[in-house]
Amino acid sequence: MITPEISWLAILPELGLALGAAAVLLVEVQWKPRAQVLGMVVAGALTIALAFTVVQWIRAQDAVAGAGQLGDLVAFSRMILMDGFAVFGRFALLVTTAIGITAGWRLIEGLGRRRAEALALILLASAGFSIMVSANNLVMVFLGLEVGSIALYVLAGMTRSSSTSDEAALKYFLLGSFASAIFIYGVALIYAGTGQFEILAIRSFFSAFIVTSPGVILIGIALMIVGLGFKVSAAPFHAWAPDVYQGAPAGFVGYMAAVAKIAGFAAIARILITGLGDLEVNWLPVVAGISALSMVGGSLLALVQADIRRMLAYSSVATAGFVMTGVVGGATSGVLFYVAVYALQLVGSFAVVAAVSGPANSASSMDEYQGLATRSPGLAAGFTILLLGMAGLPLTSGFVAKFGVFSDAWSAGYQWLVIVAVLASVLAFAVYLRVVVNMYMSDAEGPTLEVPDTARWVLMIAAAATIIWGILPGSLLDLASSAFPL
Amino acid sequence: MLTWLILLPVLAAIIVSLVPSRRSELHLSLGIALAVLPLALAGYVFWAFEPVSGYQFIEDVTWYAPWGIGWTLGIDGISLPMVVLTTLLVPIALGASTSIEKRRKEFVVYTLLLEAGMIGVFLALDLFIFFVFFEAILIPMYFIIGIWGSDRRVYAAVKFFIYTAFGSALMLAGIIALAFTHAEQFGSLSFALSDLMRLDLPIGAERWLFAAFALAFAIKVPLFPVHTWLPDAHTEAPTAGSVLLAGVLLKLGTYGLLRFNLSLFPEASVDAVWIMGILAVVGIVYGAVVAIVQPDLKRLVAYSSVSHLGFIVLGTFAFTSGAMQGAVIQNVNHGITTGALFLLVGMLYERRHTKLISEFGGIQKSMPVFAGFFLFMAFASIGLPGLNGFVGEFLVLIGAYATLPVLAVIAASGVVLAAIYLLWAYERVFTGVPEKPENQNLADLSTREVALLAPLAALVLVIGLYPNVLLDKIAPSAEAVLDHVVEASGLVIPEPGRLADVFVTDGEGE
Amino acid sequence: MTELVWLVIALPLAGAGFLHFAGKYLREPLAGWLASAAIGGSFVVAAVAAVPFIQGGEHGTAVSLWDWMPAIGASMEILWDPLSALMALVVTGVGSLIHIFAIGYMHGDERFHRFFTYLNLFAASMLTLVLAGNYAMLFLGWELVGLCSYLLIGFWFTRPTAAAAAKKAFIVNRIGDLGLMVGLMLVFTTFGTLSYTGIFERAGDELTSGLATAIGLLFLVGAAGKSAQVPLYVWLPDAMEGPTPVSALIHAATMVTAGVYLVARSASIFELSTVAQVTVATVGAATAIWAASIALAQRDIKRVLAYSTVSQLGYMFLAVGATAYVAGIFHLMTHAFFKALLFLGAGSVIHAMNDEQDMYKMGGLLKKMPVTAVTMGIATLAIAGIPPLAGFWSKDEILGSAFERGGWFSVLWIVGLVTALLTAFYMTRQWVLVFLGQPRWDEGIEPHESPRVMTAPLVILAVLSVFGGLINTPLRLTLEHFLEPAFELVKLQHPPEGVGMFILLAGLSVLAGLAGAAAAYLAYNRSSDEWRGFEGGFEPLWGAWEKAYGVDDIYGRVIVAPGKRAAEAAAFQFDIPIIDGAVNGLGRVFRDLGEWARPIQTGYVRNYGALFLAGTIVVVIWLVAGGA
Amino acid sequence: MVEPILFVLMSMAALAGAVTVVAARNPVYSAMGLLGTLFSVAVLYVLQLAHLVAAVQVIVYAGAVLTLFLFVIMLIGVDKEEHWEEPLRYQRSFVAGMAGVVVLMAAGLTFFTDFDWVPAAVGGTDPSRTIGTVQAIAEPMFTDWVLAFEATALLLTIAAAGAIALAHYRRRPH
Amino acid sequence: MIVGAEWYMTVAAALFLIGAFGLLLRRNALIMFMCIELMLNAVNLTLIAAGRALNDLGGQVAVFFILVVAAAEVVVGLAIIVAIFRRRTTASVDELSELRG
Repeated sequence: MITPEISWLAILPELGLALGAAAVLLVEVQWKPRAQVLGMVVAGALTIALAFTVVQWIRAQDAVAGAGQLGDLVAFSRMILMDGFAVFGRFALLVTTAIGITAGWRLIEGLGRRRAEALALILLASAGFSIMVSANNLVMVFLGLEVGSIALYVLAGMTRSSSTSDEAALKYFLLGSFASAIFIYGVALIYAGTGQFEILAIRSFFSAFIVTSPGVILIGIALMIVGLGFKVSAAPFHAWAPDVYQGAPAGFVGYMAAVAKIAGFAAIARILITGLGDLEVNWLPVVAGISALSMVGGSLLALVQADIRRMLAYSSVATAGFVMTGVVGGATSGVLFYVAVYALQLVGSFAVVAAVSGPANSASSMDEYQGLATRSPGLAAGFTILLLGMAGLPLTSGFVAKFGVFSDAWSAGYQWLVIVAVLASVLAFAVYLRVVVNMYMSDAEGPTLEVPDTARWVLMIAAAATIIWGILPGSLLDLASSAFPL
Repeated sequence: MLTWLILLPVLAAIIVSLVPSRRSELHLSLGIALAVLPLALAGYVFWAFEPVSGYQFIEDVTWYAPWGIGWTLGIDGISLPMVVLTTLLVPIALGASTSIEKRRKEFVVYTLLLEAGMIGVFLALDLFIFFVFFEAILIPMYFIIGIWGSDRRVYAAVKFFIYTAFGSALMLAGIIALAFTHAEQFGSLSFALSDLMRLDLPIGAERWLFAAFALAFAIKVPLFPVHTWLPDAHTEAPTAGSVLLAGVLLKLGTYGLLRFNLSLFPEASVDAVWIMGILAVVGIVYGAVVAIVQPDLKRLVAYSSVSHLGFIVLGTFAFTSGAMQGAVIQNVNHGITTGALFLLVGMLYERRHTKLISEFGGIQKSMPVFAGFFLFMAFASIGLPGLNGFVGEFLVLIGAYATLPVLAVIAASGVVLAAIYLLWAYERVFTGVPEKPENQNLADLSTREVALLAPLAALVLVIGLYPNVLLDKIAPSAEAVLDHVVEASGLVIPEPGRLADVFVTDGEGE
Repeated sequence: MTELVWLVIALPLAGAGFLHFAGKYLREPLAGWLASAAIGGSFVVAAVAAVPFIQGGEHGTAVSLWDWMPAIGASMEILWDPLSALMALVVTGVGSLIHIFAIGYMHGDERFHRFFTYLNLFAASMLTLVLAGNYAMLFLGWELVGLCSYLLIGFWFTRPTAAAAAKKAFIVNRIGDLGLMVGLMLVFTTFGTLSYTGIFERAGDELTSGLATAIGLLFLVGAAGKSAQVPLYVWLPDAMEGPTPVSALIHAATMVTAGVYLVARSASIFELSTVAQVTVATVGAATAIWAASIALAQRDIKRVLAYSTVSQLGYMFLAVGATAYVAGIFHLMTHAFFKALLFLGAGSVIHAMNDEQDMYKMGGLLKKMPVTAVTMGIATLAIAGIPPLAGFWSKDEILGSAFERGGWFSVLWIVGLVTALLTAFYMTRQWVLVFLGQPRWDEGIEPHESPRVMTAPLVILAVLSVFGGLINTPLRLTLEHFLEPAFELVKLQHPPEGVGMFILLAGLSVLAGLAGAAAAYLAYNRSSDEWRGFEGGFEPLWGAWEKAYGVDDIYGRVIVAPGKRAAEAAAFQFDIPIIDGAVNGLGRVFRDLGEWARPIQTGYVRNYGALFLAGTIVVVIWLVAGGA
Repeated sequence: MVEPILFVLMSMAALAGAVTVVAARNPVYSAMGLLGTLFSVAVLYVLQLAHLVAAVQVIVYAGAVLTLFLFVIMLIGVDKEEHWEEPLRYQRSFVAGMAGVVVLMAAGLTFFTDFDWVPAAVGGTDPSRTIGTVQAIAEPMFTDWVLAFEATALLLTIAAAGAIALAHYRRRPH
Repeated sequence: MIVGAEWYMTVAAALFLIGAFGLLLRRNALIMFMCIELMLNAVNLTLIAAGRALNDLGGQVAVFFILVVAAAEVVVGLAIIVAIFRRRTTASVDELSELRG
């Protein structure tokens, strides 16, 4: 009798999310309750998922410390891993999800009866990305990626209050599918070259064999980089990002962008650094090139945007480049720290955007922010902290994050990339300062904004995290550095 | 102790921010009252500081061990005067801000945060911490210029921010490089200045790193030709902003050159003497020449800063004891005099809402006390002996002559040019018959305004006549920097009085 | 007593400080008397402290006060030796008289107390200069007197001309100071200290003549600025915009002599360089005759005196250049007496004439103000070098020394002699124009003798002008003996010895003085038409003199205007468009790059796909090519 | 001898179908081209002994997916010929350029490098293992790959929920 | 005679490229979507050929999952297309270019 190898602990968080999604849908069908009830169901699912994630973390740390078997961290016939890296990524995803839902709560409420679908899709997307960060098998990565992405395509087109929302959804969908196809083709070629889908096995393969003419493997690596580069919106695979960020409902964009970045970078780091570390001489220059192009191009384009959401989109392109310097540096901790803090900042920023220009709206001109500091000082202050954090000013977590990845890249011998990066950071300052200028330095008067409490909470958490991890980064940095992949 | 120096302003900022916005009358007075606390503490540190070389009141707490970052603070004779100056200027700057009506609370908060950052820069002995503070102060200053400035404030604020951030960007890369060099040579990352000073850098790398640091500091100073952010920032900034900008922020550049470039890259520093020296001297002359014809009083003072700070850079790179002490004390002097000049211009602006020289004339008639203070500070700035500006510039010039005679002589012409631009401006603003009706009945300085200026004026005199009050504490530390450079680079510093070393026999061949 | 010599500086300084803060609460004359008392007290202290030198045998002592700039060996210290004592006595003595005079002169001025604040501050500064024990402190005094000069010239700040003159004086002085400062750099680098005692004792051993020349010439630049020598004299005539007591004190008796004092004080350095000596003397002689010729044609009563001062300072430079230091200092002293007297007299006249300064609008004042007329007459004779008045002895010693030195100095001697003639001419012209002839003054002016408080100083100065020269006659060289300890390190130039030579030389100069005086009397003791015709006879030379050779104009066109144009070009054609333009341009480049790249995001999803695929192909090729 | 002939034929058919998808002006023809490709590829699967996959390809793809496509084509009424002009400037020349580069790269790889398609066989030695019978596929599918199999449940849930969310459309949502 | 895996993979690569270029050439969203299906088929063919050459069933198993993904994509994709069509009555992606810059 052949039985499947089941490790419940490894999938309990995802299971919690999936069951939560199902519960939301069922509760909605059955009782058509108020939004708060659905919210509580979702909160329950997330709490359970987070709780099990903590348990996983303890297990992973114990295993590393010698209290358990490292083999325990490999589950489901080597399909997924429970190593610190995966758990950290999952935890970040779950927190981002919770905050993202809070930030988009007003939008969800406004969706009427479709709110259950929205909540279910969010939970499922998170489950998918959660699989992606923990997958050891490239097909699993692909599945997780698709689960997450398809859900996001739907979320992008969910409100359909304006024609741009349609446009965003279709563009996201077409290009996303294109990228997925390219990614899975890369996986197929890697499989053809190595006979393996498993990242750890691929690593063993390359440490055991020296492939003299790696042919398909190199093309496979290239295609995987491209496919994942799309997900994290690295240039030149970023073209979807501005349009989707602008067109999709503001209440969701922060969440969508943040989870895709977390999962995408987790996958990139695991595949490239863990799986293909022995071939880094081949892929490092390419990733460095993508990184540089993203940083410079993203910043330049962000500089000239008149719409804040496009600006944030291009700046996220630049951020993808910055995070990628950490990939070049070959240290996963820097990447994890960066995406974790950036995810919070992104969600918080879009909470502000949703508060200022309406959660379902897709136009959010910079001009709307004029005089925000007098109209809604708290909002402006919080947003400023987030913007400075994204810019990477000292005393914010963004600075620590940048410093970390730049250091890694420097130690990896990519000095030129660090220099490009620091100069691109200056461009990024200019980008974010424009918003601050609008908020603080224009005397435009206007009615006081009515800001939903949920947005306030999100902003407060995000801003506080930005400051606290900027001043005392040790706690999170320690976590990130003990969250290395197997 | 030193941590409290940084924390006190932060706490003050928090306290002020907790006062409800509608109690706007409280914010400023509360801010001033709280800003006196760091001043008192700094005063105590000054009093307790032993006049010997090396850092004192050292605090060293690991911040993040894996990166080798420590909360390492210490104070020596070079940073001590700057800290005291900072704590002194902040309450004065706040006191000069009564005319700020809009969003006063924020203003006070930003100013106090700025103070914390500035003190942090001077105290940091860990390059990471240093960089954090160095960059962080851009934010409050950016807001101060951008929110409470005059017409082109946004342009000036953004330019200030981006320009200086651009400079420090490469320094960040340099800091990372140093830390990793430390990891290569000693096995662990470290950002501590004392650790990094032990590095054995190849000369090529040392030059590149020197350049990266020097660019950051040169922009901050600002050195010709990267100075143009300064006139804009000064002109647009509110009075308090200008005072702190001129008084302290610019000194971060000269302080950085002295503290970091010289200590970390002694050999490259010696190699760069001519570049830095020529830039400094060009700045001295050029800043002064350009200042002469400025139509705006604040721009004029701003360009004069370019000129004055050239002396400090020249003194730093002259590598003689006198010049180095002169550079350090000139840091303080320029802060006091130029800070006071900006205060004065600000007071004038509050009365007339213009800073254009052509708008004035003959106002000594209606504002004799004001005119007196202005003239006093102008002469301090010109470098009149007996006032503080002279001590620094004279030490620099006399000291620099031994090693850089040509540059020192050209630099000396700056003192003539200073007289030209300041006295010409004084003539146009204060003398003659007040023809414009709005100039005829200007109110003279109030008691509050006199109280703001008086301590600065007193310091101008005290330092001018008895600079030992500072030089005693500066000298050992300055000597230590010099010794380090000499030791590391094998530089031979000609001793004054040893004619053969310094004076190449002239054409007469005797 | 020597230990308390710092009181000499401290008393007027305290006076200034007190008046600065409390002056406005004092009623009018009180402030003046207080200031006078301060400087008078200073005189008394100086006199008492100088007693040991008069008794002889004392070399002087250094009194150290406090460290100033230890890194360059500069401290606050006083060198109390015969030279500084003499200077201090002249400054405080003449200064006291002028203070007292000013009480009357400044009567009614709304900033009366401020004036005395400045006067006292000036006295303190000047005393700092002369009592300094090292060059740094000398420089301190040197600059502070410049400051006071600035404040006092521009005292009536509502007059644009006064303000401009003040600024001009300070800036021109500063140009000279630049030379002094560079000289000090050289001195410090050479000796490692700025202290007189350290320098002068070692100068002979450690200074090459090249260096001595360099230092000497640089000091000369500084001295020329302060003492209004060619080509930096242009500020002094303009400085007459200040109240007349200021002209008397600062721009005749004391401050302007600082250059002479500097050279005399640095005698040990000049001793080592003939080039420097000759240059100093030549500059002095040139200044003497240049300014004297200008003085010939001036109409403004104070301008005549101003150019006369320049000219007389030239004499002193001639003396110290010829290493006849005692003669130079002697002339400095006598000149202080009679030139102060002349200025005060002129002030008295101006006071009486309701601020009229044009001599062509005076005349016949002898009867209206006899004391002024007589005292000024005495001063005129003294400056003209008529024996046995003070000027005769000192001027004659200078000329004699130059003659004795021989060589190039003989030429300078002739120049000096001609200058003596011119001096006698223009001074007599002035006296005649003011006090003799028909009244030419405007309607409504009622000239009257000045009050006692003003005439008393005139009388005292007149007495000094008459007898002051007697302290150093060839018969009895009191002053020379007094000063000897201060110059023991150098070789002093003396006039030729022997009664015959003396009579010959003195006769020549007296002849020149008498000739000049007689010519002026004859030319000007006539109707105004006649002397105007006489002046017209010298055209175009007279016009050039009257316009002071147009030097101000030339400076304006050659230096000031191009300088301003250059500054404007630097500020508005270079700094803003080019330097700042580059910065803003760089910013714009990035914006433009962004704008340029924006159209890539066309909005067409198929374009995005093409971009995506292109990127993919590049990445594939890059990786494959890198791996192959 | 059957395999090479079938391979050549079916490859040609697959590519021809693919070209038809791209080139046909009528979407219905494109769909038919896709159908041809799917069938041809299914045959190629069979040639590679992947019998179950081939069957599923026919059932799921040709049977369900393609029907769905056709249904939508009819539903939204785009079953007419499209204009052949390219409205986007440079798009075609850019694509042609890229195609050229790809061809050049392929040629370069083939002729100038020892480019390996399949460098190493790491599976077992028993060739019968790879016969894709139902049982052979089912065994790994429900043991080693069971988690992936479960994950597809998420996918399908999303598809269902997403389709409802998107299609649930009111003219004015607010 | 056995045709080597490389031949199958070459055909797959050609198929993939035709799909990729087709996506860029057609403006009908439906046909673009078909092109993506072509690409996924190419991937499947690659996996199966490689699995056969490697003597490994993993390739064939993976194909199943890709099939499922493709199916799910089709459902959502067609839903999006239909939804858009309701509003705009067009399936041409070129008319969706409001978001740009």
